[in-house]
Amino acid sequence: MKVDTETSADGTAAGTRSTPMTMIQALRSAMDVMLERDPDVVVYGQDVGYFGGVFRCTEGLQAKYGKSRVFDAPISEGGIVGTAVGMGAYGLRAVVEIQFADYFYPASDQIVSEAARLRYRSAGDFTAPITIRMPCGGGIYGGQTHSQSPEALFTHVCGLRTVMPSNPYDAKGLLIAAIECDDPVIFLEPKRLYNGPFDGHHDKPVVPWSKHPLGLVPEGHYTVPLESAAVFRPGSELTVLTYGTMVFVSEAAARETGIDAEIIDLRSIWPLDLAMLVDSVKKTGRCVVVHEATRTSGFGAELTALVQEHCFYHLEAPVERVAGWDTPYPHAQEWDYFPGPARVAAAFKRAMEK
Amino acid sequence: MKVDTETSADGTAAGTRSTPMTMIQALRSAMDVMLERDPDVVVYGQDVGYFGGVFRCTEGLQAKYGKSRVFDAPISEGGIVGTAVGMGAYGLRAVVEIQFADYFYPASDQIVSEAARLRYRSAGDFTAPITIRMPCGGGIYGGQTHSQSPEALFTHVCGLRTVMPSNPYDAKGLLIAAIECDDPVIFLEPKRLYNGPFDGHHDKPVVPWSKHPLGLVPEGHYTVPLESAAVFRPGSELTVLTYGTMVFVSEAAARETGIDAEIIDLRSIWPLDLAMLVDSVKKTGRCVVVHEATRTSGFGAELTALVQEHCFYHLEAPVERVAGWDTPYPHAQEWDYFPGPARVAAAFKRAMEK
Amino acid sequence: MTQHEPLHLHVPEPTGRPGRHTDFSYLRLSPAGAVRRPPVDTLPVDTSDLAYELVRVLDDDGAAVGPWAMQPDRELLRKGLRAMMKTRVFDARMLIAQRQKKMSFYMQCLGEEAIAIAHALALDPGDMCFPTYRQQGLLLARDDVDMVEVICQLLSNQHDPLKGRQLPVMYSYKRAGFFSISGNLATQFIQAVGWGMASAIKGDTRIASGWIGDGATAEADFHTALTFAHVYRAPVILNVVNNQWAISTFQAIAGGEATTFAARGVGCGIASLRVDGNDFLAVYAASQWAAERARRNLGPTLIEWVTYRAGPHSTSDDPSKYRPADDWAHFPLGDPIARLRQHLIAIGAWSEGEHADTQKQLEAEVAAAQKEAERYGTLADGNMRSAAEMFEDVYKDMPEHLRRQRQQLGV
Amino acid sequence: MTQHEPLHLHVPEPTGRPGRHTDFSYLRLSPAGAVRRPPVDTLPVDTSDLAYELVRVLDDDGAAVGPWAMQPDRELLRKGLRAMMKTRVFDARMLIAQRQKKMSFYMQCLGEEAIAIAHALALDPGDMCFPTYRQQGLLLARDDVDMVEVICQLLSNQHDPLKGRQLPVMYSYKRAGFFSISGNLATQFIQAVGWGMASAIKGDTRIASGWIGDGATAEADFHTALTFAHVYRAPVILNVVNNQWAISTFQAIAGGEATTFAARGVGCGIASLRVDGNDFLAVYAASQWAAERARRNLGPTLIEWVTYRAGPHSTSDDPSKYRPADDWAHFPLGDPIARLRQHLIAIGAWSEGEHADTQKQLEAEVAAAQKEAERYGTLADGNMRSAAEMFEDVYKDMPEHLRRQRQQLGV
Ligand SMILES: Cc1ncc(C[n+]2csc(CCOP(=O)(O)OP(=O)(O)O)c2C)c(N)n1
Ligand SMILES: Cc1ncc(C[n+]2csc(CCOP(=O)(O)OP(=O)(O)O)c2C)c(N)n1
Ligand SMILES: [Mg+2]
Ligand SMILES: [Mg+2]
Repeated sequence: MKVDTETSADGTAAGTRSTPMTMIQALRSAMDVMLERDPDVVVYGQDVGYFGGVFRCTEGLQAKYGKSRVFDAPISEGGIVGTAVGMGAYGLRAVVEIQFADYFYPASDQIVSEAARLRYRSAGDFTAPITIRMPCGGGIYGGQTHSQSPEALFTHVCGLRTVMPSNPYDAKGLLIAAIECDDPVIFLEPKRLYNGPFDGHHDKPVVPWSKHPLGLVPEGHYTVPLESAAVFRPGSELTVLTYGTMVFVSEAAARETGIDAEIIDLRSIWPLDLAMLVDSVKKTGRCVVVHEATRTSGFGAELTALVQEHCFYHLEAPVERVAGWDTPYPHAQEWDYFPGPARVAAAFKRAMEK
Repeated sequence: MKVDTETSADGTAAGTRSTPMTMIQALRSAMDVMLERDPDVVVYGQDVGYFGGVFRCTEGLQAKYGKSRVFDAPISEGGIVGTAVGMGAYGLRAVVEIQFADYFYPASDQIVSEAARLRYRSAGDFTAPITIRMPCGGGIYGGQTHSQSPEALFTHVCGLRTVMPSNPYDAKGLLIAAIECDDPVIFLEPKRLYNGPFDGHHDKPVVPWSKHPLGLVPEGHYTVPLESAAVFRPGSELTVLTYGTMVFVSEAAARETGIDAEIIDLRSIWPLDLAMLVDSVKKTGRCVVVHEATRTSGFGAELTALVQEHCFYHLEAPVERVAGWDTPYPHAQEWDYFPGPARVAAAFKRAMEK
Repeated sequence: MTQHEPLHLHVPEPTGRPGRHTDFSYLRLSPAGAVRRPPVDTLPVDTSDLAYELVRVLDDDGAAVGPWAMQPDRELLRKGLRAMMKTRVFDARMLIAQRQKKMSFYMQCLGEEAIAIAHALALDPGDMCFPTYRQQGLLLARDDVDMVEVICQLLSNQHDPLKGRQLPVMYSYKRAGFFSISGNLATQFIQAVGWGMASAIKGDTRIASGWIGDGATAEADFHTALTFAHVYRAPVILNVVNNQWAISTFQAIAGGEATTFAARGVGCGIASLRVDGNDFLAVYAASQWAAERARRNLGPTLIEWVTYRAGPHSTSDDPSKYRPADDWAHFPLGDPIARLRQHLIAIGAWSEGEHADTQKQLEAEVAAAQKEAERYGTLADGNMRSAAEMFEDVYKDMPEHLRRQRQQLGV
Repeated sequence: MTQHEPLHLHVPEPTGRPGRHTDFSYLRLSPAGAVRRPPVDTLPVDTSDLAYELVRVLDDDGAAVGPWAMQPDRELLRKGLRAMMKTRVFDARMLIAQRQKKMSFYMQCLGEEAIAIAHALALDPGDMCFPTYRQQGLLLARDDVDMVEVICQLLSNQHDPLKGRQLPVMYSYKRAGFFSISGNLATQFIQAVGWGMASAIKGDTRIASGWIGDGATAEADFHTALTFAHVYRAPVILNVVNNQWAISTFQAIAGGEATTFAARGVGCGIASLRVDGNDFLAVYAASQWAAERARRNLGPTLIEWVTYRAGPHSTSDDPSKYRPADDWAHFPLGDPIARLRQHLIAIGAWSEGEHADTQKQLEAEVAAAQKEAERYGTLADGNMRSAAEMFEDVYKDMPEHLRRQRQQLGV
């Protein structure tokens, strides 16, 4: 079972009990574990203190660790990240929340010009070991400013690590790895997965995480290493490169088309586990890249470029991209925008036909 | 000759005299023409008023058009773009300067969440017909914060147009087209080309624009249409997709390798002239993508993805990417970073060998 | 080098929390009529005291007192009361519609009605407001905005003028001087300044009015707006609605502790007032004063409106988790509708009977509008604008790649 | 609706331009000794007057007068004078080296030496400064920073501690309490607040000192720093160096017209001072006052240092294009070195002879350091760090893709 094989090399999770958790609970547990283990960890952001966050990811942590370890911040994403960089220079590890990924833009100068560059420009004199959590993605009728998936922008910025879990187990293990990492990490949380795996069929009832094996999460400390992808579903006919919510959408498409797709969940978007991707595509000879973000210059472009660079002579058909349309995320037409199982299935078929 | 064929359909340039201009002069001339023709055009930014800009692109314009049409702004990129959006809502066309492209980040929320989205979210009730000029690129020992080429980030934002001229003729025609365009346009100016075409051989003397046919610029009004690429050098063996400074670097590589490369200057990076790209690659069967920006998730990734999507069955070899390394732009090692003719030539050879 | 105690982090807390009453003495109040009214051409630096005092007109008995009591005509006041009542009725019904899932989301302005409505009545036609999501009063105060159309936006239906693209309440009404609302906080504040600068550049006489909440003043665009408005003496009113809360965080987390939001204006060289936002007459008088300054090219005015967010932040919020449930009942500046009603009755321009009749009539009016709007669909019944429209308005002319994508969607 | 004149845009102008002398009466000055010195635990709102006055200690005769005259010990003053002279000598030599193309770029702090140097001497070991590119005095005031190494950074040579990656002057010296300088303006101001917050969170006693120029105060991070410093009462000194210019634009374009930068602090609830930055004793006294406030957990202090950028903005700038050539000669606050020298001579702690000797000795010292540094290479001779190092420090551990790229470069 996946959970066991993923336990980190240092084996710290071995022996701790596992409990069913939602992704929200898993993320909270990761912060809880790290606040407990490392006195240099602090957690803050808008509404994350007393209230525990608009998605409740930090609920109870202020009561447990006190107001100087877990606290509310002014509505200034730039200030939140800017202070985190300063705290990093001091020696703390700040874990900050941007309430919605759509709101990271006011912090972009601090993220790109500061956090990402500090180690380089000071030749290691100062570093910014910070973790920036942001709920991302659509599917909750959030309209164009509560639905974005900006991961591609971060992947163009050298010095950043960008991560997106697709399930509670990975969420906790990756968040702990991110907090322990000495590089700045952008930690994107697909909010449509907070409470259960979502396969894109919005008209069907949602299955909770408690019914899914990846909802079983060790209570203690463990990590899912950065730069490691996972084979979410082994297969032989086609490779799917994806992450976040689209892992489940791709699984639905495989189920519905009967195409034996090998679905690779990147988990770490950049830097990534290139070897696993390349091996899979060389094996299947066909590749579909799937993400929710808008298509043009999305991370799917980089994945497509990498695949054709590394697997050109193995490819039987062009790499297909399935992505959000190149429009803002509309409110009412959300399900026409969302790249659901039908669109993914159509791409599978195109890739198989050729 | 290229200049003639490029004259815009409305023919307004016909009959006006052409003069040798540097790119700086051509840009200034574009603003001059538009300030003269359209009372709703205003020009502002840091140091652009009395002084005329740190690169002198607006020299003399305040004296000519007065302080309420051409003026200095506080050092706040966010405020500069934010006021421009408000002016757009009123009915003006603001042409603003970000002193270096490296400094656009504080304006990113206003660019991405506001200028790019305003027409869409208001269903056309309000628009932001603004032009944001930014000098970009390296090669002047500017170090990591005076050398960046952030075009890829803009291309991932739907609603924006991103343009980068490679010569004075195009610079003027494209800038006029940008100012007249009702969409927000990011206008990137490769500062290494301001005074002359630069082929990447930094140790050789620079040739001024007055010695180059594309330095001959009509004095009056004309446009180079957006979304139109140009064949900078026709060829049959290999297609090069590039823009800005790298057009000349690619030309040098073609000269030095003797490979008959067809060099396409995108001019409009996004939305782009896909047909011209596809036709050329289908003809040559080989493609090299060249840009100065960092490689990962650079616009080269999107170009590579588009080429393999549209020309898969014509490709004889994988699309090669030549780009800046995935590091910040270092100061002392600038010429090891810059993707000069040798690196481009090596890619040409790799593409031809396979 | 002296020995020092260890430092510690100060994290501000509200005085009240669930189960513990708020001590509102943190709010510095001035008695009605006590604060001076300087001439409109006063120097910004000379408004320093006004940024800490509180301009009030209506006293506890509903009498209009002091230098800011300007006796606007009775018809205007009656219109204002009616618009406030209409807004409250509208909010209440839309909340129910949201609970019925006819719309995805709603935001009310309960307790803050006086601010937007009195302000709207103090502006001239052609002026442009850059509101937040809590200034529906700016629209509902006007006779030229069709309530049915407004509700169609909320329902994301066939007749939604924003083509289903925006969350409910994110209206855009250029012809009614109401700028397109952004989901990103604070961005409109600097845009308002830009609009005002444009008006000045063109030698126009129209002015801009920008809006922001206490919480959002921490964003960069608040500062940027103050800086640009000051530097270019832009004809703009900079409204800060301090309703004490930003979702779950108290105004001290936004920087309100031991200072005021108005004081930030003075520091930036902007004439600034702190005004009782629940006092219709004070809002009207202060708005007029600021508008006159702007229109006479005397530059921007920042006004902090002191009020209270009586309801939840939005339909996604549950304030009982972070503040006393009955907090509004203890808020010292009361209910703006009750206060104006008391005044109008006191001066003989209104009666209890008229109030009850108006209430009934407004309820019927809103219900009728809602009914009509629902004929064009609701979010629940999926009767909405076509998916093909999703690809429009990204650019003025649709580029080839969007045409291709629309085709791929098959619409 | 009254008829109004057309609006027009106000664009501030300096009083002087090339060929026209500056009228410095726009600068509000206070006589030396005239401004009160409140206790360090004063309330921020009670510093309002101090934000508009100008704290000065040295009078025209070089006497130290008034409540801020604290008589620091003579050795400290002599050290300060020597450090200012060293900084000026250093700047002058590096300018020449730049003209000789040994380095790509240089920025001097001519005329502003007192600020960084007196401030550095008022801090404790372990405190952390977040400087701009114009605070080389913070480094040159210290005995534990090797001048040869500093010059190696400027020359981008083999021994450049920043491995050739940064523009000259963008130093980083963690061990000397000097944060890595960013090319992006203002970013360090909020980082200083974060560092101070961290110190408070850990119960430390060290404080932070953030720096920004008048021009850069228009950036978001200035506002953000004030907001966070105020909200959390961070132990930080917020220094605004108002040297009247930001490249070609006068301080009024940054928002200095008819107000002060110090006044912005008061508005945000921060104790604020406006201080003569060319008066070494005033800088030292004000810095000590602010440091004591921070260390006693009384919160942040904003200090506007009034000074004049005597030289070009950088080696890429030509100020004769936008201001009178001899502007500095008329600046009413004089030359900080001349003023401290006059004071020390007046109190018998210095002499003209000692001055001349020191000058000579410093010139020799800097020349020797430069000579040694040049042995390790200059930008002109290309003797620099290897290209392979370009790929290091992007991440803590080099990811595979950078390894591949390094290999591709063949280094
Ligand atoms: C840039 C950005 N950050 C965060 C949010 C999430 N958010 C929406 S409303 C809100 C609170 C705003 O409070 P305030 O400004 O006081 O306005 P009020 O709701 O009280 O009217 C927050 C944090 C957002 N919309 N935009
Ligand atoms: C974000 C950003 N915008 C613009 C610049 C370009 N720039 C460098 S220094 C400078 C002027 C700064 O003036 P001021 O803050 O007064 O500092 P001073 O140079 O006077 O010390 C400008 C505009 C920059 N470095 N960063
Ligand atoms: Mg509020
Ligand atoms: Mg300055």
